[in-house]
Amino acid sequence: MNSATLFGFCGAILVGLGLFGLITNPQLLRKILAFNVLGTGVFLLFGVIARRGAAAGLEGDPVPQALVITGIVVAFSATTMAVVLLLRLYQETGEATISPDDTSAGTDGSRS
Amino acid sequence: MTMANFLFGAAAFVLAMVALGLFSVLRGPRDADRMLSAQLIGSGGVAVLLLLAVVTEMPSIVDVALMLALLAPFAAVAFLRDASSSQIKSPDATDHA
Amino acid sequence: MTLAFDIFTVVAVSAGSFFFMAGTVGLLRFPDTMTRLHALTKVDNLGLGLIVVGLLPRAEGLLGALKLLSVWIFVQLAGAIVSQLVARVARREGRHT
Amino acid sequence: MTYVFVFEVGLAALLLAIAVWTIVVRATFAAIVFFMIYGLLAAIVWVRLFAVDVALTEAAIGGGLTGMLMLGAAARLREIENSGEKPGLPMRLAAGMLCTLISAALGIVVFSLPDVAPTLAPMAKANLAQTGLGNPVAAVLFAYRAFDTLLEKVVLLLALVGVWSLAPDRVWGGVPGFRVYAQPSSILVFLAQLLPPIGIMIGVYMFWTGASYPGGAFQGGTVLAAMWLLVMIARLQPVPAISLRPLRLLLVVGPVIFIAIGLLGFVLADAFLAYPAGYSKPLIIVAEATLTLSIGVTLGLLVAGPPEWKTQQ
Amino acid sequence: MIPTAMAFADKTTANGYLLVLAIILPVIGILLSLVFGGRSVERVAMVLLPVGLAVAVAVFGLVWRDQQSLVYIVGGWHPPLGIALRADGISAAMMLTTAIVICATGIFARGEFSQPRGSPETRASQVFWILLLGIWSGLNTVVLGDDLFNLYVALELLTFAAVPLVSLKGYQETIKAALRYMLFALLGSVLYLLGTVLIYGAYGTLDISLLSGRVQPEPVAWIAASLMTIGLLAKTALFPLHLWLPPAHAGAPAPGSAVLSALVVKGSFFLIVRLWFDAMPGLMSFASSQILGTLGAGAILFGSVLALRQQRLKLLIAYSTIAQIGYLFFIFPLAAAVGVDEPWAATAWTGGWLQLFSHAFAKASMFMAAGLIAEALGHDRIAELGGIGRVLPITVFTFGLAGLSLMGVPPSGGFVAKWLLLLATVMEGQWWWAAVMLAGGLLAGGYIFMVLGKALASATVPLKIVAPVSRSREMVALTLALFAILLGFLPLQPSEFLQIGRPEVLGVITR
Repeated sequence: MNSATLFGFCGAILVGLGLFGLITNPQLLRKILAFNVLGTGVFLLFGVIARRGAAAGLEGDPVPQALVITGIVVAFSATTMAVVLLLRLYQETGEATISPDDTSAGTDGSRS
Repeated sequence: MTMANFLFGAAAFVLAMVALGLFSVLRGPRDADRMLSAQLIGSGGVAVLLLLAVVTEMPSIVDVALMLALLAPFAAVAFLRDASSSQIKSPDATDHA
Repeated sequence: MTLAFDIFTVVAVSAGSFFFMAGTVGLLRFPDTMTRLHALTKVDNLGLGLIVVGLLPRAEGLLGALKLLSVWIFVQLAGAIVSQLVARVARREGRHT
Repeated sequence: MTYVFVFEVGLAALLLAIAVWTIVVRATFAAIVFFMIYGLLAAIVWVRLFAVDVALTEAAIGGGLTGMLMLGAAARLREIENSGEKPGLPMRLAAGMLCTLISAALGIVVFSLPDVAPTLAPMAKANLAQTGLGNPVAAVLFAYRAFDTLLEKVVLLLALVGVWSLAPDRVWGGVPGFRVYAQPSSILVFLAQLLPPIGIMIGVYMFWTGASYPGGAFQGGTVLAAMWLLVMIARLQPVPAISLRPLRLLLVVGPVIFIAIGLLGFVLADAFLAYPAGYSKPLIIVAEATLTLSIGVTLGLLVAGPPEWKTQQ
Repeated sequence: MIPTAMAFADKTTANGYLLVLAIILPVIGILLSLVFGGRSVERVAMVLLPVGLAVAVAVFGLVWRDQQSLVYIVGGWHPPLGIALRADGISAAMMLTTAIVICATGIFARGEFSQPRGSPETRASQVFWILLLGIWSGLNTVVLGDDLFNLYVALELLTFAAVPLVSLKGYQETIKAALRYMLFALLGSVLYLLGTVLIYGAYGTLDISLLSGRVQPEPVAWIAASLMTIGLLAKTALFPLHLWLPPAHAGAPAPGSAVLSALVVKGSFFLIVRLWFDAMPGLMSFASSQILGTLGAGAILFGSVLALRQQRLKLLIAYSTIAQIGYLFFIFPLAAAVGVDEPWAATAWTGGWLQLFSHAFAKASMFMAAGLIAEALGHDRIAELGGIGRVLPITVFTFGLAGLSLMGVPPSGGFVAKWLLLLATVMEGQWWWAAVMLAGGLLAGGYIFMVLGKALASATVPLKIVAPVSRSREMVALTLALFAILLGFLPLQPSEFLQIGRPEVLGVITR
């Protein structure tokens, strides 16, 4: 097994782990952390694909590498926005969790 | 044993120390202890990167170490800020209706 | 000449790695935040410092050597400041624990 | 069994162990510390995958800004830590099985990837001379796929607008709620005086070296953002109100210049975001320089959060 | 004549620059708005709306005239290294629909998000217009992008513009709804990205046109496609991943709901179609198409039944969106998995797209109507709507017209769409979908008449009108509803326009 395959498996497991955390952890902040673990796993898989594509004197395919950088930026923006939403939710309700069955959020037209 | 193998061995050793350090993050007991462990682990990571930079002859890896070293105090700064902000409440902190 | 450099590298990097081990053990074994802090910062800087020194002969040119050194200086700085900041928080919280 | 392999297996195992802890550990603070270490190790993995540009990005984001953001959030949520019910065992088992299945599927894919990996590396390399750049990753970001990069900057700005939109109405246009309650501390002030000049130098170096070696606008911008945040935390500079015109200008100058260069391509080079022959490197450098600035300000403001006060405290 | 694969020529076509403008103009608007702020934000939007509409009309006209796709190679870098933009029949039609709905929404929103002269900048009046432009740019990129990663960025653009729109009112329910939406959307994007990564690893390109020739029926392709589809389903809110939609769409301000329900969920649906019909033509198996169809059927029944049980108008309309999205997914069993030689595939294809367009118009106008009613009454409780028909006859009429399309009653776009789909189910021998569609139509009739019945009844208690409703805003909603009706005058046959630029031309019955 070469190192690309090794880290490839690593990425595959990280995706599963992140997803598990995202689904099972009730606290939203922890969900956001899990989302980042998941994201890193995906990026890592992309990095492995880039590494496997080493050719023409380059140690890796630069296209996926560049796309990962874009991906990291987007993931960070997503993280900030989710964190701010969460803090705002806490300010308003004193909660930082969302239960899966609570979809009753009403829309009181009287306040529109 | 070649030099490259020695340096990789050293990197693996430092990494193992980092792994041990993780237990102290787990144990705590206080957040300050955890912060401290993170700091030591950070230095370990920097050392690993420097070893890798030399052994693989990729000097740009030193830039990664530089970046980590430069940003290393930020977690502690945030920690200090948050530790003190939990004691001093802002006058505005509660009135967001 | 190369041999001498190689021996120097091996010795310095080994010593550096040893200090990392000492730091980690300290982190795990010392009884409270303050003692951990003192042991840690010194050991931490010495460990990375020795590794940097050991790698210097293998650095690429003067600029490479300077970069290596500046990484070390940054980590020193970060370590010193972090331990100060953490100590501050720990001292303040010490009353509660 | 080579030493390299031992090292890499150790690295991979460590990364996984930390990921597990990040997910399962009880204390949120510990989870965040683990996550910061996770970022550090991920950077090392990127180095082993010969993607130094990515390693730099990961070190800057994972090691710096995300940790700061998360610690800040955890501090505010401290009072309700560990609230919320864990889903029941059957639910967790089902989730675990689903996730294992997905990991297994991905593992099979990794294993069955074509032996001769398809790659764009030769093409990227062959066209490198035409871009005038030395770093192929920069060529992808600013020439071949510049359109992605441009849109990604818009994503960043929209995220910022989204963050701002969560401010209470009465403080709109006011000062972000970056809570600067660090008690006046001489060490902090010392740090905030010492580090930023060096940091700015490194940020500029990152963007400058990015044309030829690993680095670039995003990595440089992240360093600038971190330095700016530090100065604000130490109260050496006030947190600016978001309605400040110069601030808004800084936010958009990078994308504006980038689009302007792109539109120039319509006239001078026959396509949007194409560079006239011979001028591509200087134009890319100009775009990158302004983008570094805009990214720095955007990231700083993203971490600073929505306005919470009407005026300066 | 049906155009052939020559449309795939890897070259910028004449007037291809219009595609860049469609994406970049709203972006320029966002940048200008950020700099100038204040009343300029709305002014920028008001200038851009007609310009953007003109671009969309021009693209539509050119595709119509030349009977082939417009292509633009960005930066002159050809795929696979670079990125191409491509407007085929469905993208041109989608772009035009988007432009019309966004323009109408913009005009409608002036009453709500204008900043009066001389008063200070307000949060909503600043943010709304920027988000509207962001959604527009994102949608145009979604329909024009020919590169899977470029489409990922487009999806994120859409997410980052749509989520704050949900929480724009700032109430705690809307923040909760936005957060839930955000989590679904992020999970969706990351799964989509994961699939993209695998596809690049296996085939070395992200360009959809190139992929259509390279993808093989093998595990990698299936796993990648499943991950991407699941991710996109979460964003489209197909049953059972719909949980986030009702509170989000009902909680947004009316113009926001209109855009979210009419357009944003369609963006991710569009990508599912792109994936299965263009990037991986012929890869969809009968079984997987039946799964998608079953989920669609579930959405129709579940969404409609829940819509019937709602007590608030906006929630009812949101649940109706879940149901109407379900119809779109019949396109997969009826057109994707049946093979190119199936003569009725093109009928189903046209029906599916018409359903999308007519629902966009109908749903946008319906949310606007509901917004006006809520504004006038100060609430949107269905039980207390009695008498509103006398006060706001145009708005209630609008609601009814839009309702015709949702039920699938002639003359309406919804009727043509559902008729064509129904025809395809029967002729292809997949009659089980027909049963669901008929039930869905009846249930839609149920919830539409439930509202109309209340609205047209006389008031049990005297109606209290808390705010006047502007006639011009009523007319905007009415215009959109008329668009939905107008689509009903299209001939009841497969459209050749919607097949322009397809890699495999779907079979057409010879008449």
